[in-house]
Amino acid sequence: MFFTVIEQVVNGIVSGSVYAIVAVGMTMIFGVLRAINFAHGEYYMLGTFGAWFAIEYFDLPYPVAVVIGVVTTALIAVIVGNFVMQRIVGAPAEAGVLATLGAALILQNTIILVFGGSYKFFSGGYIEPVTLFGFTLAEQRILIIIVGMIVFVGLELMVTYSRMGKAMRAVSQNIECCAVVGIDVRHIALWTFILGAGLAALSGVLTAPVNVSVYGGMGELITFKTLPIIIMGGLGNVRGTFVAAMILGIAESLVATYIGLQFRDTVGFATLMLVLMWRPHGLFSAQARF
Amino acid sequence: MNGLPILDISGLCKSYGAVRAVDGVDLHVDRGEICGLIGPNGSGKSTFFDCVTGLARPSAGAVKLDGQDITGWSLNDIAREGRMLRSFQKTVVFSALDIEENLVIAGQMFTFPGILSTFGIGAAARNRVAALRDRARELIKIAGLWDVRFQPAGKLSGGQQKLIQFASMLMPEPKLILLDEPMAGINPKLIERVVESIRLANTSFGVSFLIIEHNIDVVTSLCQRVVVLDQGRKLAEGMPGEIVQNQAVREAYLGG
Amino acid sequence: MTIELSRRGFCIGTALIGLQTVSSSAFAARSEDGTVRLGLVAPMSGPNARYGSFSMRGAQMAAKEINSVGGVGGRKINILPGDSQGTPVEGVSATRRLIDQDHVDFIIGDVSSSVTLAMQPVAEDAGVLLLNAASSNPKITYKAGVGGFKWTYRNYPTDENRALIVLQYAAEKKGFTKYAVLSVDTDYGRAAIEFTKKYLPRFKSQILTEDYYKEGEVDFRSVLSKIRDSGAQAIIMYGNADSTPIVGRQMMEVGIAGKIPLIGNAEFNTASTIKAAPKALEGAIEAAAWLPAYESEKSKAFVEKFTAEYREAPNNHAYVHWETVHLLARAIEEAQSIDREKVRSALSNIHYTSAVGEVTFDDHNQARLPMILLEIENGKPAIKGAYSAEIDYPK
Amino acid sequence: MTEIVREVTVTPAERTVAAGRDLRGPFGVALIALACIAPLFLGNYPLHAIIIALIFLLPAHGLNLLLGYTGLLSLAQAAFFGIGAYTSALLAVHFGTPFYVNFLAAGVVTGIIALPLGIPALRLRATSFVMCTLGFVIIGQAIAKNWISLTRGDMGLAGVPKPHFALGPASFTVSGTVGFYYLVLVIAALATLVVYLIVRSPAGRNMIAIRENETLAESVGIPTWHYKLVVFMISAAFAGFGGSLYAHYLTVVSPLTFQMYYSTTMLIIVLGGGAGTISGVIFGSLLFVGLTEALRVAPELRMIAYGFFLLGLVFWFPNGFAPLIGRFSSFLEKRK
Repeated sequence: MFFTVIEQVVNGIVSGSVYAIVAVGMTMIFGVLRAINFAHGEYYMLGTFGAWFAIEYFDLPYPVAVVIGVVTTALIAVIVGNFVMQRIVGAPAEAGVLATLGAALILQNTIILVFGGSYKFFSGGYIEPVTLFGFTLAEQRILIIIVGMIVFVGLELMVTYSRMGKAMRAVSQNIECCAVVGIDVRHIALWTFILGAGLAALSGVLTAPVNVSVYGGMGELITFKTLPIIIMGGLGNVRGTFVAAMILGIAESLVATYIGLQFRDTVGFATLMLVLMWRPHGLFSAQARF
Repeated sequence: MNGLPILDISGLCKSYGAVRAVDGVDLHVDRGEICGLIGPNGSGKSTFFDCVTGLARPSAGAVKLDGQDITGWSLNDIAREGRMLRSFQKTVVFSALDIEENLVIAGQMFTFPGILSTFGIGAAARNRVAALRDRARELIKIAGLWDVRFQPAGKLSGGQQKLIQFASMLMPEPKLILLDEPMAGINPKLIERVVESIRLANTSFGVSFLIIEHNIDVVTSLCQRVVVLDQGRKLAEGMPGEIVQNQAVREAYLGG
Repeated sequence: MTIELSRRGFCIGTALIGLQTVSSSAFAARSEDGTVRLGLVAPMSGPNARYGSFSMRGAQMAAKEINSVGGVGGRKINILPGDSQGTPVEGVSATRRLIDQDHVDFIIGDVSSSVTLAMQPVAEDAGVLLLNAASSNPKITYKAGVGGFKWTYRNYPTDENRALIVLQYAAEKKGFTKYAVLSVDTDYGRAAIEFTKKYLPRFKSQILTEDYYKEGEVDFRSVLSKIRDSGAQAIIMYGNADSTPIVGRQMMEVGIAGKIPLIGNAEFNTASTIKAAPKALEGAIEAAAWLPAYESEKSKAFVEKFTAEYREAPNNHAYVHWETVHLLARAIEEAQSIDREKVRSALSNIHYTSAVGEVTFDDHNQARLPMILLEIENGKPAIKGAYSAEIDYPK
Repeated sequence: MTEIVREVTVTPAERTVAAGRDLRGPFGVALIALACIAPLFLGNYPLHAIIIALIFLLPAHGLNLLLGYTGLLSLAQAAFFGIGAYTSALLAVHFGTPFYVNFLAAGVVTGIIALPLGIPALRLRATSFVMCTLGFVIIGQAIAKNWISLTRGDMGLAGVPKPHFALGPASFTVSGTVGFYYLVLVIAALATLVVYLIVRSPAGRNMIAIRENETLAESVGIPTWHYKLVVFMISAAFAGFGGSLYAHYLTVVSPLTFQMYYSTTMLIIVLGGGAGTISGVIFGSLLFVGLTEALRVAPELRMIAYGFFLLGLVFWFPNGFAPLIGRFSSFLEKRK
């Protein structure tokens, strides 16, 4: 009984790491652009497709495919960032919703148009199970947890020490002042967006070996998983987002075990609504951004 | 009318964490009085206003309006009573609406008995709105805005907007009005008009005022009594003439 | 103002006349153009496009085959697509458009049962033959034929037969009595389990855990660990093909691969699925209307051709749509006309030889389809028999 | 930087000095007349498209009250649309109640359910509120899927009867497309009238005040929270009425009714036509359905084109497409 609970918590941490890598990008985008990015899952999908394409058509090894997936997505993000995301800085919320929904439709259905709508099998990665402390996990999952940690530490260091990171933090705190002090908000917005999209892609490529199926519409589910996390984590708050992602991962895992898998996708929003009733600004303050 | 002050504030405190923005201020406004509140930037005037009018919750102290304890009431709780209204420094009008609509909105909640009755479309509701409109037109004339009354308020100058806001506050016939820097950012030519309007409201409608203002000429000509805040505390209180001469006040302004 | 009005009046008048001409010319287009106008409603955009794309390809391939040998009765088959997005309202719009704008005589569709249910009355009102090839909700044919909708036919098995056959095989041949349920959270997965429950007492069996996963779910570890600890002997899974490899891999992770087999239907038998998680799928039992490895000339030729044409292996949806277009062509041939009424009666009396066996329709316009039972042995599907059963319609 | 600022200027029509104003009355009359005789020259398919547009008009009107007039962005319309559809379908299937009972019940029940949902949700600000309303949709779908004894879960409720009216001995069933068209047209017209009356009432003025500046509205005595709650309920009721029509028209209700698809559709209709205007929303719903149907000519490109349309809407027409009509009519006016 006790072991089961621990095992489910571990399972939760594994899925939490995946959510965390995706959500952290989305929350940074929110911090800077003040827009809920309904297209975020699509970059996850693009990353996966990029890697799948590299493996399937050019027979490249998985690590190279990871790089190709992330880089391709970042390049697409440059285009979307220039033509869409930069323009919604300072726009009303509903404009952001519509614009990102539009971007999501275009990305998703272009992939369907090019590669066909059917699902594909992803054949790279390290899927052999290994046993650690009595838990059996695919090697890939251990990789995911490690990468999740690296991303978290890396982001913390970046926003504290690098010029770009500091600028991101500044923009997220007060956009008007930045314009006055000479920080190029558009520039920062673009780079944050590319970073966020790249992280989503990374998460997609990393999970592809364990999730196997690759198809054009796979991003939507991820978007919906991520939305409650970033709200709970305090919009724009990187640390909070990590914690919220873990909480959600574990909660989902426990619900799937003790209540039923069919309620799993409701957990995110149900938890979010309970949290908001208790603390209307999320678990973590949105003030302490980054 | 009794001699009780219309507004009586005692020991008002407001702290944000370790910072005491307002630190035990006592202040009263007598009936029919125009009272000024001055102080250097950051002296806690606006926070003080917010605590009195319910926009912020005071940490300690008591606010009595017309003898009734209103400490801790929300902005809307206080406003709905229609006795004490306040203005804002920055946002002053519903900018997409024209002047008349602005004024009608300002009067509506004091004419209709409840929320559901405002959804009414019958003759009763129409008559109420018509009465409001009449009063609005009167006030627009008084404020000298008749020519621009159909323009969206947001398109008008800062001074005109302040006049609109001032006229709005007169819609429900309040007993006390709190003005937050009514002269800030307005055309010098209009200042005299605003001053006149305040005076008129004071004498003809019997409205008392508490005014935050930086323009010392306006304060001396308009106010019967002035209170000075510095670093969250009351520094001085007295006739405008005395205050201008007060050494401590001068130091606070120059040294602060 | 008067001038203004009259000018506007003129404009509106012109517009009206214009519209009238458009609609009458559209009707003119309806005149025989020598083709069989066949509408295909399927999700073609959005997340559900992964089901619709196979349907479209299967149907198009069939049309190509028929047309390359001169069509049916000298008429080429012209497939007109309608995108349902897997949403009832879009499906109905697509159907309306196909009927009124494209003047189709026959419609094949949709994959999702709720969409099909919403399309039924539309097809019925218009008197257009609706031939469903992929929805499994039993209600569709409960309400068809003698049940009401004369124009709805279904060339796809309902879940009831399937559930019974699987359970019978698992109990009698394998001796299983304790099951865990892991099915897709759609009408398909839910209904199949409902029917399974109906037959459980007959085999003195019980369900220990019951879970439904959302389409597109990728994380089964929690539920699989629960199943591992529950003492179940087999996992009953009715789902879509894309989830099976994921479940298989995660079964390997939690250590139940090879110990607790999957039974039910979720394309356990396709080569790529088995390749994704060979150990987990060993011993899986499946009841399928068709499988790519099925030993018949027709079926093999289909798989080969499809793979060559589209660079991917066909799945069940591709097959059923391919077969259904052929079935319809056969009915048209027998009717010797594209008159809907005649084709409909031809369909009711048809004896069509599909790649799997003979297809006939019962009085509820439900196809009596042979169901193949297979087990994965040594990484290859081994066919254990073909079953066919009559459906018990609720009175 | 391209600034996207949505400007909504609402002044009572009587005092609008817009140039296009003179055209409005006759144009409206012509439109109504055209709507009444539409079945004479439109086939079933275009009529069907208009029926869908008119059904969507109801939740869109509701959202417009909320977003366009009160300034609250909500994605909950799909949840209320679903609740309305289920209420109607359950009554019809289980109790065989006549259409008008189902229809009224759908609106009323939905409006009442919105009360306990709105109380906690409306305490939230901005993004949290948006997400909370999206949560209603997700949780609504989960309930529809799993409360099987009531909703029959994923099997859905099929065979919702076509609207049937019984008045004394006379009774008739609206079955054909044309009949349904007129039914929906009448209901949509009534709904539009109701919205018009709400907007023109003193409450409508207060709603605009809340949208313009909530703190200022509070300071002039408007109990903003109560208004938001009432408008949230009215908006939900409109969605519920729409859901009822949907159920009776499509005859099938399934958990798919609770889809974000419907929420975004309503949002696109409102913003596409022009938030804060009634004619804009009517225009928006026709435009939306017209566009999605027109794009059917190229099924593979349909959603891509639609995505580009959304981007174009946001970046070039932040006030929606309806102002274009105003501009066009003022252009005509000038040429006179």
